[in-house]
Amino acid sequence: MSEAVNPQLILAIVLGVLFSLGTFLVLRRDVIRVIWGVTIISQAANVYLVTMGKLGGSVPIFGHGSHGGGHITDPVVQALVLTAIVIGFGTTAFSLVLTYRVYQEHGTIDLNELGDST
Amino acid sequence: MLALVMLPFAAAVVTPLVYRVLRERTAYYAAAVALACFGMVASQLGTSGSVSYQWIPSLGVSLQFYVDGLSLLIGFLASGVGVLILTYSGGYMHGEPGKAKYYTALLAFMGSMLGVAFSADLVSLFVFWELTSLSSFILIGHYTDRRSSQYAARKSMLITVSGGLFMLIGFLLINHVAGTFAMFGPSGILSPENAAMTNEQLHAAGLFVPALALIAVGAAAKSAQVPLHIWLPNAMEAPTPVSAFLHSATMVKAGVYLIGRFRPLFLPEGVHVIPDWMLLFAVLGLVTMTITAILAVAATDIKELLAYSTASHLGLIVAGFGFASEYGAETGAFHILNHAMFKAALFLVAGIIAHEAGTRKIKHLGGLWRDLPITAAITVVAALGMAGVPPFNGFYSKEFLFESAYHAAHVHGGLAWLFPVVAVFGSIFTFLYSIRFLMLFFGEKPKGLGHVHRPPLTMLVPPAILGTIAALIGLGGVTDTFGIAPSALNGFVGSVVESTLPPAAHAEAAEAVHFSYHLPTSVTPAATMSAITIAVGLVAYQYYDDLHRGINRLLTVNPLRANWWYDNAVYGLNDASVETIPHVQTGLLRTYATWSLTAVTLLALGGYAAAGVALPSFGFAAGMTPSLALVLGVAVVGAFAVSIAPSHISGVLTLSILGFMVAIFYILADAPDLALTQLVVETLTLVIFLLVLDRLPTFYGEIKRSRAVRDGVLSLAVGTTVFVTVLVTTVADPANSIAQTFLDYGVTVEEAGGHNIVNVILVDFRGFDTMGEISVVAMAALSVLTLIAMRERGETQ
Amino acid sequence: MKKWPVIGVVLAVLWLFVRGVALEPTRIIGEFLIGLAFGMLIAFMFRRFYTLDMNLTRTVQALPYAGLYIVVFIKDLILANIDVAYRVLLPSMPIEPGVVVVPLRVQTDGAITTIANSITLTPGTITMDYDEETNALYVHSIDATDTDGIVDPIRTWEDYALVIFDEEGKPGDPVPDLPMAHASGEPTEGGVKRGN
Amino acid sequence: MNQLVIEPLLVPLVTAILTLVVRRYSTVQRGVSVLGGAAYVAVVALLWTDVDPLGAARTIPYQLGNWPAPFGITLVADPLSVFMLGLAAIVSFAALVFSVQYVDEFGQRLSYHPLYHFMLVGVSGAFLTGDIFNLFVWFEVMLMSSYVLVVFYSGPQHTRAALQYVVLNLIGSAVMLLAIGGIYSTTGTLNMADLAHRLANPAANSITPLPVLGLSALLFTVFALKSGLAPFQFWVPPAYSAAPAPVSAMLAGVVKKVGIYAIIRLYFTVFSWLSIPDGLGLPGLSGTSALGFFGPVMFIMATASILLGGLGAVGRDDIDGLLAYSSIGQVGFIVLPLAIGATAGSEEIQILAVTAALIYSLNHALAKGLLFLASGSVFSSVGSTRFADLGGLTRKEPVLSAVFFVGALSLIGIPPLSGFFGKFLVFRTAGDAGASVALAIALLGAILTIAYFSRAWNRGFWGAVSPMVENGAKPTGVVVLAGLAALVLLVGIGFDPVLRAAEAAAGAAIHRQEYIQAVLGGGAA
Amino acid sequence: MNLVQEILITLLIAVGSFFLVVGTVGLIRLPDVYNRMHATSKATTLGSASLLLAGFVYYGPEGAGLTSLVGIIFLFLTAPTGAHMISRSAQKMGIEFFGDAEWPGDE
Amino acid sequence: MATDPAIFSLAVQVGLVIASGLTLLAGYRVIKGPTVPDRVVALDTIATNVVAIAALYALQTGEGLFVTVSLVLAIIGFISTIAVSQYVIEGDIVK
Amino acid sequence: MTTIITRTVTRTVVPLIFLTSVALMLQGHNHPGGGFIAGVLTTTAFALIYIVYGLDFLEEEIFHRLVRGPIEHLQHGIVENYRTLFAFGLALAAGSGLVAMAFGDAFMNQTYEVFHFPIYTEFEVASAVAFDTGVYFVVVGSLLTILSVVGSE
Ligand code: NA
Ligand code: NA
Repeated sequence: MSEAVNPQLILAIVLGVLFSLGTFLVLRRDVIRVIWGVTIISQAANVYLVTMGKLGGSVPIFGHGSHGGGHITDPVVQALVLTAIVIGFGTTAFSLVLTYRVYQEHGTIDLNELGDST
Repeated sequence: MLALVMLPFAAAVVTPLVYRVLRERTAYYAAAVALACFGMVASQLGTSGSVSYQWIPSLGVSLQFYVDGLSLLIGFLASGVGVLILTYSGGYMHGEPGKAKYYTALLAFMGSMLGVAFSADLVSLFVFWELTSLSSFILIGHYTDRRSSQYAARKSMLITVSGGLFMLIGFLLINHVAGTFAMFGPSGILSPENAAMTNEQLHAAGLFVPALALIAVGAAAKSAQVPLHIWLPNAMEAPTPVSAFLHSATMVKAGVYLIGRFRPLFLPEGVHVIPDWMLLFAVLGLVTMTITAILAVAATDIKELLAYSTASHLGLIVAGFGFASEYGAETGAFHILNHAMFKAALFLVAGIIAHEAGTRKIKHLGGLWRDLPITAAITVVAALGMAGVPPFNGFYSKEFLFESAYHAAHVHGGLAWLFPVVAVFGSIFTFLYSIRFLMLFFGEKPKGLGHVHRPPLTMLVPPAILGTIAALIGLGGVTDTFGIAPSALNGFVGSVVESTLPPAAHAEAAEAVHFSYHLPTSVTPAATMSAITIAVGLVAYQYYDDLHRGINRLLTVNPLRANWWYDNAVYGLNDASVETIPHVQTGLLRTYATWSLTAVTLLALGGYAAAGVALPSFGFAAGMTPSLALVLGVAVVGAFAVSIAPSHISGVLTLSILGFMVAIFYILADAPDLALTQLVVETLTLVIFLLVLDRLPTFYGEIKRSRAVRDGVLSLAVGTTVFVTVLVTTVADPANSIAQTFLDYGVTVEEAGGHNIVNVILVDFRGFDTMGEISVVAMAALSVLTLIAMRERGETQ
Repeated sequence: MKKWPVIGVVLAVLWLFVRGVALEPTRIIGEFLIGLAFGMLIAFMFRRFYTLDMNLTRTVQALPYAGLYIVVFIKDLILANIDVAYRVLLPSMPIEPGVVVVPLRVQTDGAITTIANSITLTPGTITMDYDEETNALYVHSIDATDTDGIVDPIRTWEDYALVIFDEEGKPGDPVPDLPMAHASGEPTEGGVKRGN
Repeated sequence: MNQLVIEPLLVPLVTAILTLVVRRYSTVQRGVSVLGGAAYVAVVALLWTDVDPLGAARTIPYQLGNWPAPFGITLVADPLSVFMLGLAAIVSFAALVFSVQYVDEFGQRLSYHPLYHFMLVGVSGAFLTGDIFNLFVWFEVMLMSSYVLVVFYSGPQHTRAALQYVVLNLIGSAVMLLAIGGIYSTTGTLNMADLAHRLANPAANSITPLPVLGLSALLFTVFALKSGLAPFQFWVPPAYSAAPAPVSAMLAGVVKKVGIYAIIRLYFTVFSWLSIPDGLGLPGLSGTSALGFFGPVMFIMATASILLGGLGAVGRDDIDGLLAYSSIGQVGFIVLPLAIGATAGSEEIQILAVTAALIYSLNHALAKGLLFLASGSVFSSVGSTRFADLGGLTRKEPVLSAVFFVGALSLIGIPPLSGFFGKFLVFRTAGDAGASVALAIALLGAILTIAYFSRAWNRGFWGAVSPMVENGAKPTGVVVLAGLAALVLLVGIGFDPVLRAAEAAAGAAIHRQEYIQAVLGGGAA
Repeated sequence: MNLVQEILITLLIAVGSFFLVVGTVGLIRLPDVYNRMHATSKATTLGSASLLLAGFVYYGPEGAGLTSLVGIIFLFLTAPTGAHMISRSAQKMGIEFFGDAEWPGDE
Repeated sequence: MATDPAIFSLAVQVGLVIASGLTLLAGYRVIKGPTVPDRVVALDTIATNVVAIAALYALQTGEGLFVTVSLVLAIIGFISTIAVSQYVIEGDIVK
Repeated sequence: MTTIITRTVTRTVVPLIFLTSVALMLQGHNHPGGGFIAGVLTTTAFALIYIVYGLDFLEEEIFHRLVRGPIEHLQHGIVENYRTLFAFGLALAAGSGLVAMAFGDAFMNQTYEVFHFPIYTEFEVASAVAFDTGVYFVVVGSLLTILSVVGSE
């Protein structure tokens, strides 16, 4: 198997860039963009967690041949990410509908125009 | 003892009920309570010692009470003057609103004041202390509609309650070194046997000056010492009986009481450099006495005059206690009593004037003796006492002040000579305003002033009693001059003095405190100073109006007025809040996110730096394949495209690239469950996105270059944080991760009965997580429902 | 007989596939029973999706035609892909796109759908739209120069489809002309049309 | 297996489900909801007696699904968690009873009751769990319900506030996940006790624990966000103002305290085991304990919160806004002693510090809960909480005014109300630790508190009677308020047991060995 | 796995990959959305289908092999329908045809 | 496993790299557009590529369960396409 | 409006999706799948029907059910049923955990039993399946609530 690339460095760069882009979007004034930013950030966090389970093992299901170096991929992080994906999905759905309601109430989804501070 | 302190509180609690029955006669109920207290205080006369009731044993806090001269003095004032004031209130408050609250607060105040007087535990002292401030707040704000009442009440609360907090910290410092809150008793910090040790401990811990200063702030705030005196004149917004009771006779005495109380602790014996104590309190007292006397001359309202006068006399007492000599102690102890008598009387007189003449303006008043002869007689005794004219009571205590000032100057020399000079200078102004007050009853009656009614008996008896006592005290000095000493009074004041003496003095001469007072029989320095005061005062009185105007002109210079500083601070704070907060709470999410993410970055990177985590050398660990790298690359490209997407729909679609790439990543990372979940969730998210996008405007939000740069920097910082986090955590390889257990066939398959470890974790090992997770999903549904169905109900809240 | 039990059985068979059953008789029977239970449940739940009764005999008779259809289809599929590869990979990209209207003889939903999807999967054509009023498909062709080349295979499938879906029309019926009145570019909208 | 440990989670969970089931019968639903709230109080009380903070002070683990720690999820009831549960029980029950009459009826039927109880589930879960990922889950449960409850009335102000609240917390959740993932990857465990155990014996588990400092710092930001510490306070004023009064009471009184609890539990019980052998390598930091890093961090945040909260509250023109800013400042007061405790090495000071934070939390929960409910009553009485529309409430609503007064005085720290002891212990912690700057800041903050409450009192309760006064506060609400006010007083007067409970709780947090042993069994630590 | 299987699989992978490439290259190269769809709806679908078929060959007529077949059926059922929906929407949006092509009836 | 896994394994490997690489190209079309249908087509292509990748990974690892992933994706890729098309046509995907 | 082609394919695909989701649901304990994935997959099937046929079609034409009186401000009453569905799911999930407590075990103590049948040799019944089924219903009920509430706007 090709080992020409360094997983840590690549993962670190990829996750760093994803978080950067997510952050950049969170700072925008368009609510939808902010939600994209949050989505990217949470996707990246999930990828990070899976990465923490070490790549290159075999599926964490018994009764299936082990193909990767004899070790089984960490099932715990997968379970955690599953939970996180589901929760993230719930909140994303909510924030999208919230955005819709923000638009209904304010006539805009420009965060700069949502009115004064409290 | 507990009964004594608790009785007024208990009586206060039922006052609203009592009021329903007794209505106007509630005053007599309250006065009866006060009288009972007075009786109980009197029953303690001649006794001393402490009693203790557990309150918070694990904190070492108890309700501990202690009886000695000083506490009895304050106790007598609180209950005795209380009886008179409450009786007087029966007449004064007739027909006024809010009487239930009024008597409740007054009784609670009396209880608090008794608590302050008799508390022998620092914490319980503080408790009662703040309760006096609180009842004062309520009473000053009695006329709740008036702006000026509100202003006054808030000012007094801010200053006295805050001052109390300083004092509390002082107490805590003492507790820190002494390990106890007890003031008296075997381990009490003020007990003669312990005071010196506590003093040393404070010095050793370097906390002597801080503790002293903090307690001084508390005392100064309560006793209206410059520059914290400003609340007292405003406090005259309270009904006059309250002014007489709280703001002249009792509550303001709490501060000087505190100084007297702690005098044995902080005042060392036999020091020939000026001790910190004296430097602090003698200066503070004399400065206050002088400045507020000058301000009293500038007063245009009789209650204002009396208020400044009160501050001035409190300054006198503070200065007295400040002087290290026994004369100093005698000054303080005796003047507390004298001042309470003449000032309470004068306040009640002022109340009669205001009530019956309908005005409190000095220039509108005059020649009142014709209409109010008895009141005039009382005023003569009280005002001359206040002026320090022999043989009236104030004269004697002022003699003690002069004596102690001179003594201090004599002992310490140099700048200490300013003590007697300032004392005399201040006393001249005291003389001036006292005479001015007296002159309200003499001379011509101004034209505008109509017929002045006689006050009801309930309003006349109390000041008469006070005046009589003042007169009797004065008379005692006269008789003593001829060898007939008022021994009971002397003994009592002696016991008060004793309470304020440092322990060494106790040790040397257990019964050395021999208080007596009389008219000067030879030309002593003090007598000379009195003579100068009266002589210069008589001359200067001719120019009273000029002085009055001159001082007022001076007061137009804002920075000279402490009130100007106060108002600027308070309203400035308000303005600062209104100005600043919108810059912080901008209402803009980007501001919030910027701050929060900056903090996240700083903290995390700070954590790594502080721990000295080295970035690992990049090894070639297994797992990364070209396809994985490609997929991650596409994910980044997708995310990048999202951030520059030209429209909502294209952004959403581009975001799906990321979603798909993450799904592939999960496949290649051997996480089929995750890949499935990711894909189904991705699809449904897209559907919801589309459902919502339909209804949204196409807003693209042009990005300004400057913004982009700033946001870019922050984004990079966040990215760097994550980059470092990934690098430092991927190298870790803990030996016995909990995952090992789940990889055990025996556990997962045989015990839990499933082959898919992830699923077994989800529904069994960590099924509780899933329980929470589905709660979130259900709530998401409820939330969407709420968002839509509760629409148009926003107006109701 | 009702249609839904048949669908239930079909679903039970599909269940075996979805579950990826092991090749052991007991497993297969067991899974089939489970599949039947769920399949029947699903089919019953959605029975109103499939309102028609069906004639089992006819269905069986149609099976050979279906097989034939599939063979022809796969042949066309492969040709289609080679065709696409040729066009895409050739540097000159020889394309001459156009849209053709193809009126249909088949009337049932199933037949229309089958033909439409077959068109998309086979050489040079994509079904863009279907007009219910005129019962015609709008077909996009990558090489519209030869209209007959587009329509001919469609007619072949249509012939099979007429049999398979038990249509009224017979293979070889005349091809309807497109009523030009409806070539407005906006195929008319309509409700769910059920052929019979 | 002591089933009581999980009851504080199950009771609200079952209640939430039941209120969903019976939603068509409004009265039944309310009855179920209030009964559920009462049952919650009851099980918390029972659990309290089992843990017995004033006596045996037990630490009772509960292994979910019978899987032994650290493999399954463990719940842990100890004096610290029952203290927090007690606080939650009181405030939540009061706010719930208040809600029944206060909250929009349609809204109650629609979703209020299930959401309210789910919020309690999240709160209880966070207080009880001994697992960091499970903590994340309960945080999310709590947050999700709070999102909806903030936006409950769905108007312009509400949607805007919720949007900010949601987005910040979504970022927070991602950060939390990142931190938890990193901690798991570094230490190989999610169980708090096990984590502590491994951090204490890194070599035995071949752990390189250094990155945990940065990761725990990352995690700290999440707790700071939940508790509204500066610079994470931004969501607080809009959210508290937007939420229905009883929800604000819950948010300020209880939900915020979850962040505080997490800080105490994780940093004092768990991460304090992390030692940096070469010493902290940033200027201004010293020592080898991870707490040495968090001390200054907490100090800066607490200071900023106190000043910002105080300054913000002084200039507000409505009660809700004032209370919200006040909450920012008060959380600063709660964290200030923790900062001192983290910096101070001595166990004695640490216990004192945590005790101070807990007592302050308790008072803030009671008093701020009371004040938000009072603000709600003011709203239903006047139709506004803006000072410009108020005035003369002492005459129109004497009882309501009195309870507001009590709440305000308690926050100011007037004895013998419970709030006094909060301030007292904060001062004492600072004094005993010789932290003079902290002392000065606490003093300044206290003075600011006096300033803004006296202003509120003058403008809202004294003065001319406002013409807007309409119908009068609802009686049930006033009874609840009076009860809370009485409690504020009672806690102060009967402070000794409360203090001992807080001390036991602090002891449970600081005596980490016992915690580890109780959870992992005798072999560990 | 026997040699025949192996060769067949390798062949199917090659064919599948080839058509995936064709589909994607077409997606990039072809001039408008309608033409691009020709590439993707046929080539990419066939590519994936042939990889699934490789799966069938690999696993045989049981287990995942059967599942692969269902996958192929789904693919052929849904891919053209998707293409139909997209082209219809593109046309309704008014996206111009490349070259001389025009919608019948539009003059 | 395979009698001579080398060639087979190489084929799978190459196939995976090709399929992954193609997502980049298709991604280009999603980003570039220019029209929404273009993006949808491209996204659909990516989805189909993912089906292929899952199938290939099933071959690479011998884990049949990855075929399930590809099956599910074959089902639901369709839904997003329909949804976006409806969005483009009607503006309102559910009536 | 969608074309016959789409509608017909939808009719064909929907039962298949259901079948697949049931399979995923049941096999979750031993293969990839489980309540959540199955639930979302089921929901996508509904979503497909909603998109292709409109919101009311399912209730009125397929289930022949009278849509309950709508919640205020909501045009469609179907939400009510979905709410019942996720409440039921929650009850099932929590209830499956509570059963263990009734036997004195810890909450969510899962057990399983392997039954031997004549034709199927063995059939495993795990209490975890009850829990997972609860998850399934919560997901379906919740997501359908969201879809139909937003869709009916
Ligand atoms: Na889970
Ligand atoms: Na598709």
